Amino acid sequence: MTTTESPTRRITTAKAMAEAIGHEMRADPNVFVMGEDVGAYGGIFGSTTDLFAEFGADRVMDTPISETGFIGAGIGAAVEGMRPVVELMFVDFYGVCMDQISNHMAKIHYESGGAVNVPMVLMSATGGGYSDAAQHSQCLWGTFAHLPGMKVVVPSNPYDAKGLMASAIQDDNPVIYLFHKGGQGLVWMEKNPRSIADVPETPFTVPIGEAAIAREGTDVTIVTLSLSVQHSLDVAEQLAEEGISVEIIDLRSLVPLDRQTVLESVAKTGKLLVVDEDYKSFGLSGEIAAIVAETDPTMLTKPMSRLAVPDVPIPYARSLEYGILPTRDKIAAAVKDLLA
Amino acid sequence: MTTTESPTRRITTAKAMAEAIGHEMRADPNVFVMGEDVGAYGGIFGSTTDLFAEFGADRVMDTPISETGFIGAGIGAAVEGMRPVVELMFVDFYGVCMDQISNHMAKIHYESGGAVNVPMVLMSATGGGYSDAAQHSQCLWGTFAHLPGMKVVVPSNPYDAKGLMASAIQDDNPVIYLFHKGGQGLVWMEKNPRSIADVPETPFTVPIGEAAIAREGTDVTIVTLSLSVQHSLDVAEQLAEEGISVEIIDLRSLVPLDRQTVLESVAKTGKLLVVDEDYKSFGLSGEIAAIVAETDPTMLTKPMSRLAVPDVPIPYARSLEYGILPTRDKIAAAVKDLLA
Amino acid sequence: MTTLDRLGLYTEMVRIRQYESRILQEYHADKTPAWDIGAGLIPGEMHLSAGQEPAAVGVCAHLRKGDAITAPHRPHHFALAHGVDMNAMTAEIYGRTTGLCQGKGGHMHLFDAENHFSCSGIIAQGYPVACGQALAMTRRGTDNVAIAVAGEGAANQGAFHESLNLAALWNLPVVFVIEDNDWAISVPRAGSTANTSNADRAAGYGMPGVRIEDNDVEAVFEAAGAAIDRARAGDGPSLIEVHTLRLWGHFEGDAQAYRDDMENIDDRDPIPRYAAALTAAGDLTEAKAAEITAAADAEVDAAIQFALQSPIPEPADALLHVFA
Amino acid sequence: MTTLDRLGLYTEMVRIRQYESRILQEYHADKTPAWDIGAGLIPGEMHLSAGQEPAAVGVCAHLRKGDAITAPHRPHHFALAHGVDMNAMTAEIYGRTTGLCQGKGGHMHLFDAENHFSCSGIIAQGYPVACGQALAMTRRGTDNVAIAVAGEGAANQGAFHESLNLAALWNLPVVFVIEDNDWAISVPRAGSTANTSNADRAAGYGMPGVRIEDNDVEAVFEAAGAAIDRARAGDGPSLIEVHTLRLWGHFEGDAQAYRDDMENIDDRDPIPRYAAALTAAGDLTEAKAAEITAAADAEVDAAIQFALQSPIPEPADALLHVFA
Ligand SMILES: Cc1ncc(C[n+]2csc(CCOP(=O)(O)OP(=O)(O)O)c2C)c(N)n1
Ligand SMILES: Cc1ncc(C[n+]2csc(CCOP(=O)(O)OP(=O)(O)O)c2C)c(N)n1
Ligand SMILES: [Mg+2]
Ligand SMILES: [Mg+2]
Repeated sequence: MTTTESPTRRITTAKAMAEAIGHEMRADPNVFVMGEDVGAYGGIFGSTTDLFAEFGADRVMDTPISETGFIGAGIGAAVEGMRPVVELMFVDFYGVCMDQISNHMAKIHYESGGAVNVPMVLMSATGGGYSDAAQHSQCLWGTFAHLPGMKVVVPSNPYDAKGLMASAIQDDNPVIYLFHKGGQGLVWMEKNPRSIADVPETPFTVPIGEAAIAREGTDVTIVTLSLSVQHSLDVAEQLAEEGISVEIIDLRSLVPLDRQTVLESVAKTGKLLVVDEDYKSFGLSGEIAAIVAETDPTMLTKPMSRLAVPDVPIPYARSLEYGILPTRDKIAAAVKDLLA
Repeated sequence: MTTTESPTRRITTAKAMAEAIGHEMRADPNVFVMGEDVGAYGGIFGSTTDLFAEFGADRVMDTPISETGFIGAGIGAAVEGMRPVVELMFVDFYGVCMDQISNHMAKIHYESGGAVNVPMVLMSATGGGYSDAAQHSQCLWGTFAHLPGMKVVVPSNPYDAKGLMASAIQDDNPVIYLFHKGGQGLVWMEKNPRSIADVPETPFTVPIGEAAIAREGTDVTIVTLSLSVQHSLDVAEQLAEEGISVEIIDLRSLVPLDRQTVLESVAKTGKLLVVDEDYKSFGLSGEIAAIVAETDPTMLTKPMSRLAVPDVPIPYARSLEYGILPTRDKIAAAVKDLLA
Repeated sequence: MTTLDRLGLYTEMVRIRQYESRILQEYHADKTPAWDIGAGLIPGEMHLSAGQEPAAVGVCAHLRKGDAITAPHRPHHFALAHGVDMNAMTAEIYGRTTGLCQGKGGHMHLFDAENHFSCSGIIAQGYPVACGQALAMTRRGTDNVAIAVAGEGAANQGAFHESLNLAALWNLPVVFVIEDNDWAISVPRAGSTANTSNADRAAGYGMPGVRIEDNDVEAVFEAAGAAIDRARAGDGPSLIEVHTLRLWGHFEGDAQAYRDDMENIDDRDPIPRYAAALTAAGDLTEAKAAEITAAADAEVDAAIQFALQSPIPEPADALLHVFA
Repeated sequence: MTTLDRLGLYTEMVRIRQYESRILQEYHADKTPAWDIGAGLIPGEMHLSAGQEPAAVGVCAHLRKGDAITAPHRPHHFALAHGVDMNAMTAEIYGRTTGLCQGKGGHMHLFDAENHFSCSGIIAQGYPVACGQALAMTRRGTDNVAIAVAGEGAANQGAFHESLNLAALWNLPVVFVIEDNDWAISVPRAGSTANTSNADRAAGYGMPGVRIEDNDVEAVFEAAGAAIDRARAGDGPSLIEVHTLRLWGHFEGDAQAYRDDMENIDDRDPIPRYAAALTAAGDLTEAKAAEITAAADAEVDAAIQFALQSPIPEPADALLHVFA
């Protein structure tokens, strides 16, 4: 799918998202953007940077603080054949509009026996690490992935952010696109250097449903996603110097989930660590465990290990928050425990 | 906790719930009930039967169709020291009020550093099997269990329904109480005979967080909950005649989750089947898998098996719905596959 | 209004009533002796609209190709009045492969893409969707309109508020229709709503609102005509509340013990009332009335037969249509 | 109003302003050179209330022990005006163990059980909670009231509608306060709201609504007094919209490029304006004003010192307080 010939520049994840949306808007008049502060402001986390200047208020619409209203309006427009890209500013706000998302956006195609499509992208900011506390720091991708009818993509870097956004907009299904604030490459937030990277100028897609082997290794498999991929790569480089070979699977998409890539890696290493910034129980880390346990539990030469938010709301104070986030130190320690 | 001396009578699960609420209302003036049609109607699924007649409109309050409004009001009353029992008519409606539930009810105690309690019960009807289709047949207990700060209880029979309701109302934490429509013993819906059973007249509690071994066995462990416990017991009786010994773990509570009872049973049988009427992926069945995989995957002498709704919305037509529900036949077949 | 207009309204109301009466009968036919909601050829919840025909017929008389409707859990009258195919709709209610949704949706989830008709079982949630359909219509430069339907109970749900504000703010061609049938299941209007007319709430969004007190199809026709013309002209949304009548239970099986307004409720049935008015005005004869009813019965019977003769879905097909 | 009343209002506004000004300074102090929202002694989002003091001070002047407030993401002015301890609040903003919430809540989640004060970062979601607190007060037979505060942007969220209807329907002692500061982050009121006054929306729930146009603390004081008396007397809820002023950014770090109303914005600052009025009326002298400011600065300085000298929480304590 990639046009590797095209010239690349180093851009942020946020810019990569906005670039993909812009490309699709130029290519298809049915594509438009809706959300809070997506216009002149460019999106609180930069996901619509410069789009307002090019396309104007007509196709980049600021909305009232009425998530049920405008997400429902996105669904109605999609049902009529438009391709809305709707932003829910923080994923934490899902609770004021979850009925439209899970009972309507995700179910209309099925309920209609396939007669009605809802080609819509719902993008939202996830994650913590900057003391935004319990109501503005969650990931919640496990919550969306549990409910049928919506694809769920979770890019970890600028290249995938652009390619997955293009695929999401072109997809005839509703797609939840979850980006991590700490991975956007924002000038006003601590960022991992990997949040700025080479991305082709020309349009390209990254297929939804294919995990990436972010780093090949032989000793341990880390299955992870989003910003935790960046942290895991940092850890893997550091552990390599100690002779530890870590393989990192960047899931990129939770629905559909690329079971095969996970299983092949675990079969190779025999050791599984899931690193997930979402809550630990009843979520992603459990699903990865089930994929292995229902295929062949003997793949695991050691009990698997889960590094995730330990089922507590995200606390405010930095000392407390970093006490529960999957930091590089904790990832490194978890890998070493698996090898101990 | 049980007062086994006290006389028992055969009552339905619905009546058992209402009885426990009535006991607590008599014992504590701070307890009151709110919800749609909980008054004269007695709750669409009978959970407040006869309470209105005894306590009146003042303590059994019918509400407008404003779930965010009245669940939020329940939170406010609880914060002031009342003990509201609030009904969300169908759990499927969570999406219109999930912010109050997950960002407020569940987080206030933590956010306040333990200074504020939210002693509230949110009860709701779950489950399908009677062609109520995609928006009125879900279980969604995995969705609530994934989010920290609320206890989640899921009774499977009249005795537990009464005892867990008493515990839920007396608990100083928010408790989500999920009952299954098909297990209520309603006169107007097909019911499993186990929905009517002997229950002591006097008040008693069933502790939250303790699974029950609904049936002892040696060949296979079925980990399940709610109506599927009743189906599993039926299947176990039938398989016993074929010489197959099934152990059934009735989780009863998802948060807290009784890991020990699950692990002991799997250690004993070596074979695990999770039967869950909720959606399959990113939910309960995965969490059970993780408990085993992170403790000792070699417990499993065979790959585990999951019988759950295969990640599709609940279809309307009976033939379609029973095609995806965990029926007795499918449970029996899954058990036999594990032993094959 | 011409005699033809009047007869058209009457004929459509009768058509809907005969349909609902037959569904009522078929629904209960095979649930005895032990009444089981999940049993029989028509399983599940059943919300019938008898008594509420004036709202649907008065509004839909003004709709054309491309106009959309989002209806709530009680959708049959609006579906039929909007031209949804009776055979396909009935087959859906019977859960057959020839149904609108191949048996996946059911009576609360009827989707007819061709007629831009849909409904939802979640209270008031069709309101935002209608706003989005209207947005698409304006972006495409058509003069189509979207009709959003809900009950008086639904008017206390947040989605109602957000939708009215959004539609007024963006000047969308939407007509919000509230069917006030005095009840939300067992909760009377006075138990759910702090004011007496939702038309008054429209003012809070700077949009026109009217309340029609007497379930009169001609009054609905007039008000809807004005509101729809306004929307087509690009002058924005309106709200119409119709004080109507729930002749039967909230859903079938509802004993209605809570109900204090049943006394000679049949005298308030809008259809005989309208027949009498038309007859008095010389627009309708007994013979003509009988003919209209007979024609409706024939169409309904054919639809039931179509459904009964249609195949039941294969269980494995439940796995289809999660994704396009 | 007596001179004492007036000076009381003025003194509290100055106290809040001096607090916010100092937080502004401390917040930015250690985020340079590379401004990082998560860095420094005060991390995270920071929504300051400078310019909006009249709403908080005019309302809270009428509150007594047992009265409750639910505030939104911009809570400091209401917290201080309601008597939340400045030391504990500041320590919370600094994320210290001596904070109101032991560092778990932060600036958007301040909980003071003793003063029945709380806030939430989710738009309009404090409205239903205030209704429930009011319900508890009436059930207990007290004459306490609950104040629900939100911005004009929040008035388009479903929770606003559901709460107003519920409070009016159940005749609850709630006063809904809307701070209209013209902006919801970068969205001007005209871009979010279909009508010009939320006071007009109150009529849709049969409750009194007033809009105060000029950010005048005395006008707020009068209106709030009437509304709170009404609630205490058991006569039900009211709505007060105060047209106020967001002197600074939505949150700190907001460049406000979108903003077209910055020209001589300081002339609209309500505090110097009130000082001038009081001075003209002979109620305030320069000396007295200096004294008031100095006293406020001293209190603020002590609170900052208290916070700075308080312990930082142990990471492991993050696992506490999930359940009681
Ligand atoms: C969000 C939500 N809450 C509750 C329900 C359950 N419910 C279905 S119909 C109904 C009453 C609706 O009353 P009204 O809006 O007046 O419509 P009517 O049934 O009278 O036509 C209720 C409470 C629902 N479907 N969705
Ligand atoms: C449900 C929800 N949607 C969006 C946001 C993001 N947000 C935080 S403050 C804000 C603007 C609020 O404007 P207003 O209500 O006028 O209050 P103000 O900030 O002007 O004081 C928005 C959109 C949120 N916190 N919650
Ligand atoms: Mg009604
Ligand atoms: Mg504002």
